[in-house]
Amino acid sequence: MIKATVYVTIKESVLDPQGNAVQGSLHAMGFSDVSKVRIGKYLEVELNTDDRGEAEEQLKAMCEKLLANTVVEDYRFELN
Amino acid sequence: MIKATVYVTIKESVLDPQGNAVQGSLHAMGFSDVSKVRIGKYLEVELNTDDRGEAEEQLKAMCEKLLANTVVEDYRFELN
Amino acid sequence: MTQQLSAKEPNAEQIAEQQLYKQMGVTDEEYGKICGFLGRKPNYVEIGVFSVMWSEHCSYKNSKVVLKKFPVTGPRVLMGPGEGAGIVDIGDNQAVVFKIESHNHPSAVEPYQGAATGVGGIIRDIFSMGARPVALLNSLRFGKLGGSRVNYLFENVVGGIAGYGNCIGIPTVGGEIMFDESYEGNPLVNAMCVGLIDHDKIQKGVAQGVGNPVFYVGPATGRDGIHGATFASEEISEESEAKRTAVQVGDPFMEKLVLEACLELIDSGIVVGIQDMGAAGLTCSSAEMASKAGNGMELYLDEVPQREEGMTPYEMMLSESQERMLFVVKPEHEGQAKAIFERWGLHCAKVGKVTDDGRLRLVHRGEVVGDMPVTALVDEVPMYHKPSREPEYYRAGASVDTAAYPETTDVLGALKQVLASPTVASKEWVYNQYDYMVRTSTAVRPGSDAAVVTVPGTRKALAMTTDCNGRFVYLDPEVGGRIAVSEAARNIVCSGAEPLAITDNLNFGSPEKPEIFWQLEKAVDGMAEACRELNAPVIGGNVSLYNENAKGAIYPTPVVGMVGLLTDIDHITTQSFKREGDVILLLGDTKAELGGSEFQSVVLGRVEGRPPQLDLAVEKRLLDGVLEAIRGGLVSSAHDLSEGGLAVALAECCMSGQLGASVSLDTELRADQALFSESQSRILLSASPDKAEELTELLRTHGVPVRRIGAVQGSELAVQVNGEEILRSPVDELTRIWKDAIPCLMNV
Amino acid sequence: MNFAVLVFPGSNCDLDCYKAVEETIGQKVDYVWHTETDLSKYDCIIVPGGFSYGDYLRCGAIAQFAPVMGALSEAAKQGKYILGICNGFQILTEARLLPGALLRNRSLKFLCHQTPLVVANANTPFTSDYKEGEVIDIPIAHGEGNYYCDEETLKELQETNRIVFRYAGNPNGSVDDIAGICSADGRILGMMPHPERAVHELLGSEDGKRMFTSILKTWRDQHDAAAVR
Ligand SMILES: Nc1ncnc2c1ncn2[C@@H]1O[C@H](COP(=O)(O)OP(=O)(O)O)[C@@H](O)[C@H]1O
Ligand SMILES: [Mg+2]
Repeated sequence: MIKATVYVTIKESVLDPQGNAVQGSLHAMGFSDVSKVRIGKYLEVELNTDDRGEAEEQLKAMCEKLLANTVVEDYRFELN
Repeated sequence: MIKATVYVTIKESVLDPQGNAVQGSLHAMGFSDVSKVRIGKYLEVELNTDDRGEAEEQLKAMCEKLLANTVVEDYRFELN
Repeated sequence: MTQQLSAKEPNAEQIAEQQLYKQMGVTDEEYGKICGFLGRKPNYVEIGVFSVMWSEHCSYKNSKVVLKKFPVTGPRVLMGPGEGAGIVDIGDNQAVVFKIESHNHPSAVEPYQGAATGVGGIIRDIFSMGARPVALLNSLRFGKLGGSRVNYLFENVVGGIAGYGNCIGIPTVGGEIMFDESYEGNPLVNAMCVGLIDHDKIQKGVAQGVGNPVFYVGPATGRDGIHGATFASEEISEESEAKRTAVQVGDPFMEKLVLEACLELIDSGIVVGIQDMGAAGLTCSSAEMASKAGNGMELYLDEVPQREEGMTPYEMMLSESQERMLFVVKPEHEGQAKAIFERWGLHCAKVGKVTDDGRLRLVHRGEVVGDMPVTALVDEVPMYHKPSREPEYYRAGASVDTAAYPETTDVLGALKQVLASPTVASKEWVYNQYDYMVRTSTAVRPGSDAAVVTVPGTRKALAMTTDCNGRFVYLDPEVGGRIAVSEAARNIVCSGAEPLAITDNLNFGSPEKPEIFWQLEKAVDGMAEACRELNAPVIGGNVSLYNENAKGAIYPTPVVGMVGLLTDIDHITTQSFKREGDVILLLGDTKAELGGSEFQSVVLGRVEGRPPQLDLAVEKRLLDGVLEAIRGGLVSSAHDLSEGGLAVALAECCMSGQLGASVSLDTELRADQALFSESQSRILLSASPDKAEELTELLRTHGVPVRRIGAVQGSELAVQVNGEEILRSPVDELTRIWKDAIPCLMNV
Repeated sequence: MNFAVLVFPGSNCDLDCYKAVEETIGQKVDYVWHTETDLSKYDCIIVPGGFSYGDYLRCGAIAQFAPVMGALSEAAKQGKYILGICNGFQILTEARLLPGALLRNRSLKFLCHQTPLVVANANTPFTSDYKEGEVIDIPIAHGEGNYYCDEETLKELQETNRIVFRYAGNPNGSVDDIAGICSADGRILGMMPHPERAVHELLGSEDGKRMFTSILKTWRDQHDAAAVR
């Protein structure tokens, strides 16, 4: 079994409403040092295979097709 | 300036409807090797300080107060 | 009997010696009775099962004595309390199904999920009867808005209600929210669901037919909310928070699938019995279904879908994982049932069978791990009549003369203060987060007296509301109880409907305290009386006791959820002024009754004295008169007078209609009393001038006091008392104050 | 004219779309289950609002892989009329039948209320019964209606007149106040507001009716033309 971690983040060029809102709240709460917040997704995926090459290929396909919307998001993944 | 990464994950024992739905959909798409999916949040935070101790303290407070809901979520963070 | 328990679990001897049952809320005496029923000492899973079945939440052991006082029958009642939800006939072989339920304690710990799963739970109660859920309402109480914890709870409770209802696609059309210090740390989250059904589709939760298989459908069982039912039957403390194994998380998408699949299954006509797994999960649903049929049930726990590894029988029986249902079909229909669920992407598991020996038997890994008489679990629960004592504060209240307060001369200032009080202020911030339009049947949206939802394919519609003023109930539980029911009925009638029945949620403090039990008894007395007089029987409800915080009990808050029938959509009436020139009529008598009023609390900063009095005969005449007038097409708008009295009611009619009004009162009362008293049995009507006379005449024949107090006019609200102008303000300005109050306190 | 309303697990405005077609233009309408692979019977396909697959991960993300979506792409190629409303719009963008993406509302809150919309293009099959520049009253109900596309795409949408509706007061942060856009050939329309919720006085507005009458009229014009030829 292979465990993988997938990170999906909003593209730099796209406004991140959630990140902005959280940043605003943090300021309002007194965390004035916070200069930027970006929020993405963090996925833990377990794969029933021991073939790392195979796993990478599958993960790439999953990300491209479903896990990320490449119009607005970037992704990367790591096999643990 | 310090850049930090915060990982917020749903506690092991707590149901992750989103992860389940994604897992189901990956199966339907033919990724039958996927045995588990858990979905959490991934935050990039920039702090206007160079004091790492200070930054850690602030991040811990932010996580406890806002970024994670510690009743159902765990968090950890890294300073880059 | 052999015992196969996980290493961590104490055995029957240890439970007895160390009195471990006490941690589960079972008393020594109850433990003794349980041993008697079993003829031996219970093991861990058995004592667990008994503890939840005998908890207040499942058994009503402390409240049943008072619930007996409610009238529960009526010519239209098809099903009263006892099943998942009550059912009332609305003609043409159709019926309305509704119930309210609380999720106070879970919401105090995790407000988003607590509220969300509360909504999910009440929806299951409705569709498990075979009904299509068509509307949701809620009744919420929080501490004083503005503090960070209260804001957090408020924001997330609203978020959770919205998240669940919007996703599952049932419109959240109404409700009420009040803010008061007494709810600090112990918010109230009561959710109500209304459904429609044809008479011949009505289901019951019965495990009939010995040998029939028992099926489980829905997501796998996890270690969620174990001891939720006992948790709901205790006061909140740090300890109880630690006791929770895992917070229940709602999955509205899953419930949407379960809902559609169950309705399809019921439609197919093969269901013998069906019940949702709510509080105490598998335990309560299996025991109750067996009990209602006079049968037993054997459960094969290895077959229960499990989310986590190594789950023990104890955990499986007590888990409160959400969105699960239990149903019974005949063996020959098994395949058909499975196929229906599969179409919805759901898997149903055969987890047991109906037996004839009246026992709930649990089998795990080939061994019997629990064996209990069903009657002992369901019917033989010890019932208590807790001592009751009139509280000190109540006696003291009699000597407070609220008519003798020094006069408040700045009436406009007071009005603005009351309009900005979060309890009175516009709830747009809340309901704009709810999808109140999905299913395209919502004819009156949140923001009027009662919501109105049309019945598709007919000219009928349903009006629905939730109401309770906890301050009144606190000051005088009996009168407060009467007011709660009457106010609900007034809201229903103002919308053009006839009250059908109520569901109620009795939110009180700890019944162990005689003063609290007294509140409960008296409030129920008042409610029962009003239900009888107003022909609105109680068809179901819920009891939530032990609502306490560090400072003591919450205000006693018996929330009333009422549904009414509009016989024709042409009768739909809202509170907003409609036309320049319409005359304004005030029905009912105004007295100097400031006890428990919003004015007393917000402007004078106190809550004391007696609440307004209420004569049910007067109320009945008012309701009958107004309903007849509306049906006769004589009324442009109707609005009931509640928090904030006449001043606020006038302002609300103006603000929602974006029209002004010119009003002139002749009264023996002082201006502040005339405008802010919350005297009961009053309604504000507007009507076209050519109908005013006929309207007045009709109301007089019903014995309703009517005064013509002004006209809809311009863009200002102007009020004269005994010829002297005491208030004048642009409606826009009042609207701004009223709409900005909550967003402002939420820092947005 | 034959209408299809697609039903995904979690769709919940399917009923409303169905009723709207029946009540406004009285045409034949079927629910089509997400597992169907043939839409050839239908002239107009409505992808309704709701929470397909719970809107988990991203709104509309999972639905794009349902079997019926292959048939929908096919229908798009054949030039059939496709109307995506709310979640339907999100699904169409996820499936790349329309450009851009829908992000969380600026306020991060779900928003449900009436909204004034400006008809920016009254020259599409869906809007021919409106006047250009007309302000109509249609409700929104969404948490993720904040339309985004890159500058190049925006420019293209503007220059080719593919922005069909704009908010008169931007409720959610959408670029260029965009509430609805159409495909290059004008036959696919995606919009966040719900015209099917504005088809009766009792519902607070009737301004959505003309979307349905427009489609029918366009189809009839074409159909009659074809019959004559
Ligand atoms: N306050 C009340 N007034 C009237 N009926 C009540 C009240 N509380 C509970 N009941 C009725 O008692 C029965 C059992 O309630 P409950 O255990 O909450 O049902 P369920 O298990 O379906 O949630 C229901 O029929 C309910 O309507
Ligand atoms: Mg229940």
